[in-house]
Amino acid sequence: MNHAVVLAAAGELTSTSTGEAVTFWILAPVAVLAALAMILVRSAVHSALLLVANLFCVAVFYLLEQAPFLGFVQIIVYAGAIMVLFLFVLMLVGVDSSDSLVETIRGQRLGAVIFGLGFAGLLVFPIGSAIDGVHGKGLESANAGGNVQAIGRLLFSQYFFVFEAVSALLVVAAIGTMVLGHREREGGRINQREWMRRRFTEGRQATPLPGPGVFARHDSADTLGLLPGGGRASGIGGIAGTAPESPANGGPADDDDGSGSGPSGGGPSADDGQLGGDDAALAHVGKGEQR
Amino acid sequence: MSPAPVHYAAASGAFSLSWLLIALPLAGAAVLLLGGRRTDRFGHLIGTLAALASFVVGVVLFAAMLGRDGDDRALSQHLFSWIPVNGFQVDVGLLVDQLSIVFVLLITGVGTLIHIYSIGYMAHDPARRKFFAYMNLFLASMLLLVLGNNFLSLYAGWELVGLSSYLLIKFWEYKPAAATAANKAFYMNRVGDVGLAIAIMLMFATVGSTSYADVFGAASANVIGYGTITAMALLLLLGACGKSGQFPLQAWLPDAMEGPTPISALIHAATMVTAGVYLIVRAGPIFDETQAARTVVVIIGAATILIGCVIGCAYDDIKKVLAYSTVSQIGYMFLAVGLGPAGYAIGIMHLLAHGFFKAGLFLGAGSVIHAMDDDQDLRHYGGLWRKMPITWATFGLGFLAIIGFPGLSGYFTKDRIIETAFDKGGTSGYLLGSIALLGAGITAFYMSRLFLMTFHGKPRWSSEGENARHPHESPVTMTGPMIVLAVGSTFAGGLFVLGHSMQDWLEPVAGEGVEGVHTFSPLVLTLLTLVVVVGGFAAAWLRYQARPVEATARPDSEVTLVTVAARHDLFANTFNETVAMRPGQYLTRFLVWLDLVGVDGFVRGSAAGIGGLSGRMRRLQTGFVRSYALSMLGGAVLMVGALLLVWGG
Amino acid sequence: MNPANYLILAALLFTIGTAGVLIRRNAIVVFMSIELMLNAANLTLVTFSRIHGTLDGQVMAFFVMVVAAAEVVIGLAIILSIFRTRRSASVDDVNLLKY
Amino acid sequence: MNTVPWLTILLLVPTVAAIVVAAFPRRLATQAKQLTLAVTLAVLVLAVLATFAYHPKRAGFQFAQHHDWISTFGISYSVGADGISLVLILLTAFLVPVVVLSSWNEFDGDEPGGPVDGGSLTGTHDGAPGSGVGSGGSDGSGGSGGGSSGGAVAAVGAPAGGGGTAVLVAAPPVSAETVPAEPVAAPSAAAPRQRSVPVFCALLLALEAGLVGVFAATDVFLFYVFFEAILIPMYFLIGSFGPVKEQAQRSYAAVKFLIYSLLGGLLMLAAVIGLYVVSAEHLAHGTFDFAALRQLDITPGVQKLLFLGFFIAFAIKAPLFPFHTWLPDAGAQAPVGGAVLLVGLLDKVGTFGLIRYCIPLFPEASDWFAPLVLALAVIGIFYGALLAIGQRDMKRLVSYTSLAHFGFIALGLFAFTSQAGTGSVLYMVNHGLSTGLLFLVVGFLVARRGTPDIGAYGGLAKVTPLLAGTFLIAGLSSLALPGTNSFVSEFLVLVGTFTYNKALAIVATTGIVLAAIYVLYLYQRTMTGPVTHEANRLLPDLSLREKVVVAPVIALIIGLGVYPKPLIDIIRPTVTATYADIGKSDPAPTHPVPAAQSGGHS
Repeated sequence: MNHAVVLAAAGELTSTSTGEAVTFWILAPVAVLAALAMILVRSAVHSALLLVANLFCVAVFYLLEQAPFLGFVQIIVYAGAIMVLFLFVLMLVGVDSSDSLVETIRGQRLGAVIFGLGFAGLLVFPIGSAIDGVHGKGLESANAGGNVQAIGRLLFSQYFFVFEAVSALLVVAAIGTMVLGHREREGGRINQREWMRRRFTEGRQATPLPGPGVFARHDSADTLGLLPGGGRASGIGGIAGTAPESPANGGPADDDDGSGSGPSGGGPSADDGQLGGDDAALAHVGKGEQR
Repeated sequence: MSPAPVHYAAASGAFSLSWLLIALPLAGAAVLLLGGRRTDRFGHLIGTLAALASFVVGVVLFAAMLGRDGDDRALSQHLFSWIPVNGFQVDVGLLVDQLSIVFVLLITGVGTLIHIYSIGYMAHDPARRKFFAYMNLFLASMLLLVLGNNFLSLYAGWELVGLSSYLLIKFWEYKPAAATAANKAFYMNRVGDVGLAIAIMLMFATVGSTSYADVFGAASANVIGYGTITAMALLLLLGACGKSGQFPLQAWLPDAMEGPTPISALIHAATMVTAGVYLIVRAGPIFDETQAARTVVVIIGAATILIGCVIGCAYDDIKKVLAYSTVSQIGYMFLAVGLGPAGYAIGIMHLLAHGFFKAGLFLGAGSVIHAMDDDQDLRHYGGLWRKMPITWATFGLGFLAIIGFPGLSGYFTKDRIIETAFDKGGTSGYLLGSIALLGAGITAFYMSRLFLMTFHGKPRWSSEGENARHPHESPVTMTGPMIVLAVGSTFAGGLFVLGHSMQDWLEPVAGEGVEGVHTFSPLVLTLLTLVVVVGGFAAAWLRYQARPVEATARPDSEVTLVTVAARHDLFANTFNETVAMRPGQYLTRFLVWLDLVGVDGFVRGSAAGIGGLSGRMRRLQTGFVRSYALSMLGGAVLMVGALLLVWGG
Repeated sequence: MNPANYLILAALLFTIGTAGVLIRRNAIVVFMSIELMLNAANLTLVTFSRIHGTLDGQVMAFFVMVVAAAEVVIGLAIILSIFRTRRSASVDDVNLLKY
Repeated sequence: MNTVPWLTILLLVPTVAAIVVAAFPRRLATQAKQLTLAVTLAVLVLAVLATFAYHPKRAGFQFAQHHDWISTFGISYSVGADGISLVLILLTAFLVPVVVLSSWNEFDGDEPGGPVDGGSLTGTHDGAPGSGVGSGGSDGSGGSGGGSSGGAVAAVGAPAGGGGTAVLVAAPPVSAETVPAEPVAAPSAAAPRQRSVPVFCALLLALEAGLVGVFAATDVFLFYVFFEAILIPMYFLIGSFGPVKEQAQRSYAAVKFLIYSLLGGLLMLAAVIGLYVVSAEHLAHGTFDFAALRQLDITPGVQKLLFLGFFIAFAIKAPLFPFHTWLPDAGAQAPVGGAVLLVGLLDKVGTFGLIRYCIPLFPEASDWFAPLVLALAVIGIFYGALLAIGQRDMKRLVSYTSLAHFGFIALGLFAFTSQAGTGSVLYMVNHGLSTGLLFLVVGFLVARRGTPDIGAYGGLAKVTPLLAGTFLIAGLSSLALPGTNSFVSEFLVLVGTFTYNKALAIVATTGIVLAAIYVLYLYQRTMTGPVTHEANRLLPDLSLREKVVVAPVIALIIGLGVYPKPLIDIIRPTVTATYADIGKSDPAPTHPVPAAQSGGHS
């Protein structure tokens, strides 16, 4: 019941054109600035958050334009799911993997500006002048029985085929992601016995690492916790100092080569390099044993 | 008065055999060429027989023609249709009339004698069979030239004669000089032939046909405009000069002496070089219509007389001297023929006489060269009259004939030319007459010089030492024809001139010379020429008989400018080279370069250009996703802009 | 209130998004700019739906969102797999496919 | 109409033979050659029979046949012979057996000059995977080859080395008769590669079929199809059967020839399609039929464009002045047989096209462009002659001479008088004989001495008199001496041009002096003078086979020189009709002979 009220409120909100204008003129600059900031700010996370702000403004605009369903879907799906997904990937890729704003391709920035302004100009001026003064019929009649009901009716009548196609698309997308995300396991399935053997092979850290916060301020994939010995922990089962490309050599300053395990489970897929390290040691050991 | 309107009766009776005249030597040539090695042993006999048979047919036709009355002696025989294309109907046919039968007799007569002479002369040459084959080919083409009833068959004969002269000049192929001389002869003949070809085309364009009957019919009916007919005549003259080695195109004749001597006698003295004169006389009706063309002919004739005489005095090579004497004698014929209807008959008479004595002289020279182991330098001769009495006698008769010793043929024919030149009247008449007279004098000088240096004076050769010489009289096969020709050269002149026999004979074809007023009475004129001739002989006697002759010619530095010029053919060759040959070479080299760099360069260049362009375009694919995105945006902007322009406006 | 304002706003947002794609090198930020462009498009759709008085615009916008979601999922998966092999998420490092 | 489908038979026999011969394995070389010779002689006999069946007096196309092929576009397989095409078919039928006979053992031991190095035909792919020369459609010549250089690729010879581009020739759909699919012989690595004689014979037969098709087609599209089809066999002939040593130049020449002709062909294709469109506007249904297209009155502007399309293609094919640079290269690098066919027949397609397609279809445009073409022709005469004089390589020299001859032919065609037209068509035949013989003789010299460079020869007249004699006859025919065939046609061209434009004819006539120079200068440097090189001293004279090859050509050269009437009677009516159709008549003589006067036989 309460969402009906909210919907109704959203409806009144839009009816009084002055209210709408006021909201618009407040939120429009915010949205533009957020967008501008998003593309100009160094850190990726900041731009993600700015995008979220922009999405919220647009959501409000939907509400203003008698499209409450879309507004909320925007907030829930877009801001909620997609942006979270972004942040999640950001975390995996490296939170501070912000890139310097120095342009590498000659003439890229200049071209972007020129064509950008050109494109905007083309869109705004001629089309704007064509649309100017058109008030439109408003959606009162269409939304008569409520916006969601109307959309639902349309969705399952006129656009039924499109609806099915899009759902198929989503299924394909999901499968696609799994395919892209999946990685063959190099060695055999590492069962519990194997883990135990690895744990106690010579020269490894047998005891569990100190809990987070004991020494390191945070232990995410990109900024690993500091080990007592001074080296950095390289994710689960990192061995200080012995692994051939041990973390000590520190890859590119801004993102350590350790990477968190893939978002989806499917076996402890430590980052490639690290695993490589174990194998080498294992192989070394293995060879030793067989001989 | 132009000749009677042109009409030819259909050949019948004996005249239907006139095609045999050409067929016999042609068959001879074919048999010898295709026969190959097998016919080597008797090849020369076949050749001579063919020539003799052709001569016999000629005599038969001559006799048959004598049987007919004056006006009915032009008989035309149609053989086959050669090039039938709508308006341009060309048939190959033979025309036997007074003029052509005279030439046939000269060609086949002298030809047969020279064939016999060649048996001896070429006895030791391995390729004798080929020599006789080419000689027969020459006879056939010369006969085609004089017997054709159509300018195009004349042209065909004309070029085939050029070909046979080319083949015979380069007969001794291993000598590079012979090959170049042959090429030069063919090129210069070809230059002349261009003139003849264009004349024939002009005839077709104006008259619609190239046969004698139509062209001369139109000419004598003076239907053709003065300008066109003069152009036609001048073009014919260019052709004649090319073939007869007259003033602008005379450089090739002396070089043609590279060929064996019988060839020099037959082709480059008696027959081929006279083809030009035949052309002018045959095309009489055309030349009658244009005074301008006739003056040009006369000028060229006079100029060539002087050129021939001057150079003749400077050379030490016996054949070169005789060659230049031929050039000047033909100059006389051109002078005579250029004087219009009056001169045609006289020109032909001199031509026939010249045919006899010049061939005789050349054969004599050949026998001398043969005796002196192919040494042609006069300064190595001397006192040969004892060793070679027959050659001395026949050569002497020919010598007397050419300088115009009274009673011999040269005297009759050359004097008439001088007389006709004077009779032309006016300043030009005097000028031409005096040139002819001067020519006679100089001819006497260089011919006496040649005669004395060869046969009289102290022998400048020795029968021992490294270049030992054993002059001996030539075998009978060689001396026989020389004797016949010597006899011919003594009596021919009288036979032709006395009683106007030749003039009346040629009258229907060549027209009647008007018995106009004589600037000098004939008697005075004869005395005048005699004085000049004796003066020339005396000068030669003093110079080359009284004082000993040096064994080697004096270097250019000590010799007068005229002699130096004469030794270099009055710089004719240098002129030809600087004007035509050298620029031609540079142009060829430049064009070869241009073709390689220019035209081909353009082709290769455009290919390379496209290659380069695509190389640069390749760079656009930078690999950066963002630059592609930028170009996409650019494209979008342009598209939207264009759409707005098209619809928005 | 004149709907043209929304359209102009959407145009601006779209252009900013495009500029973002062109300028930024970090794959994820590029991706976000694309999302922004999609949003601008959605806004335009909704505005036109309001102008025409039919809900088709909104349904379209809805479908756009669904497609956007699918696209994000795949996009990020690709970025991750590239990151896994290439150790960097910069768009410019992926430039082997060139002349 | 005549019941016997002569032209289709003449087209099918060589095609089938080509496919059969191509299937011969490499070792059956002699049998392949014998079969090819038999087939080509049979074609010659058929052609002669067809000529007797041909009625010169009757106008229009005889032996006409018409079957729909692609009816939607109005394309039909329609063939027919008129005076011009019949004569050229005769020339084709005559020259091909001569070529087969002349290159009888050209590939057995290959050039006596040197042992065949491993890579003669292999087209060393230097590692690149076999650049199969696949031409679409049915005549895939299956040129796949092993990558290893040593590996023998007996394929038709992908012209590898520099020009190893995979030549994807858009083969026309119906070209079943062009190069037949040939099984890829197993690469036998051991023996030094000889060039496959069966393939050479197949190419010759395919070329003959294509040429007969080009001359017989009376459907513009069919003409175009054959126009392109003859390129393929010629390309392989030049590319893989030329002189052994110059592998790079060979492929350069082959590629240059192909691209040049293709460029022309594409321009023509555009014009052909334009023609179709124009015909669609005028008639109810667009058509390619030549007879119908002739009646169209196309607006002059369009006519000029279409004329250009056709003209440039034909100017490239029969090289006129600026488009000629491919000829010397192709002529020098082609095998002698190929060069004879290239210059003797392939180029004739160009000049044939001019009089058959350019002039009748676009009369006003021909008038408008006539001065340009005549200028190019005259330039060509002098340019070709002068370049011929300056050449060191005999084969290039002969190619340049034919540039001069084509100048004369083009001059005759565009002088718009029946004399000039008949002369130039006759010239096409005569040029095929005289330059063909010249190339054959040069081929004999190259076969004996191994190099076409003039410097290597000298004084051969003494050593090989028969060869020298043939060389002289060929030369004399080339410089148009009366008594040889060329004189009749050259004089006709010049007389015809004279009546049309005096100055032009006079300038052209002076060209015959240059002709004399380049022939005799060549003869002098190679044949006369002392024997300069020892190797020349023991060169063999003409063998019996060579004599048999040369004898008929010489007989024709002299025969047509003395009595060309039969040939002229076939050509004249067609040419007169062609010019009459476009309103051209011979200019009457300015001062005609008063009728009474000409008593004697005119």
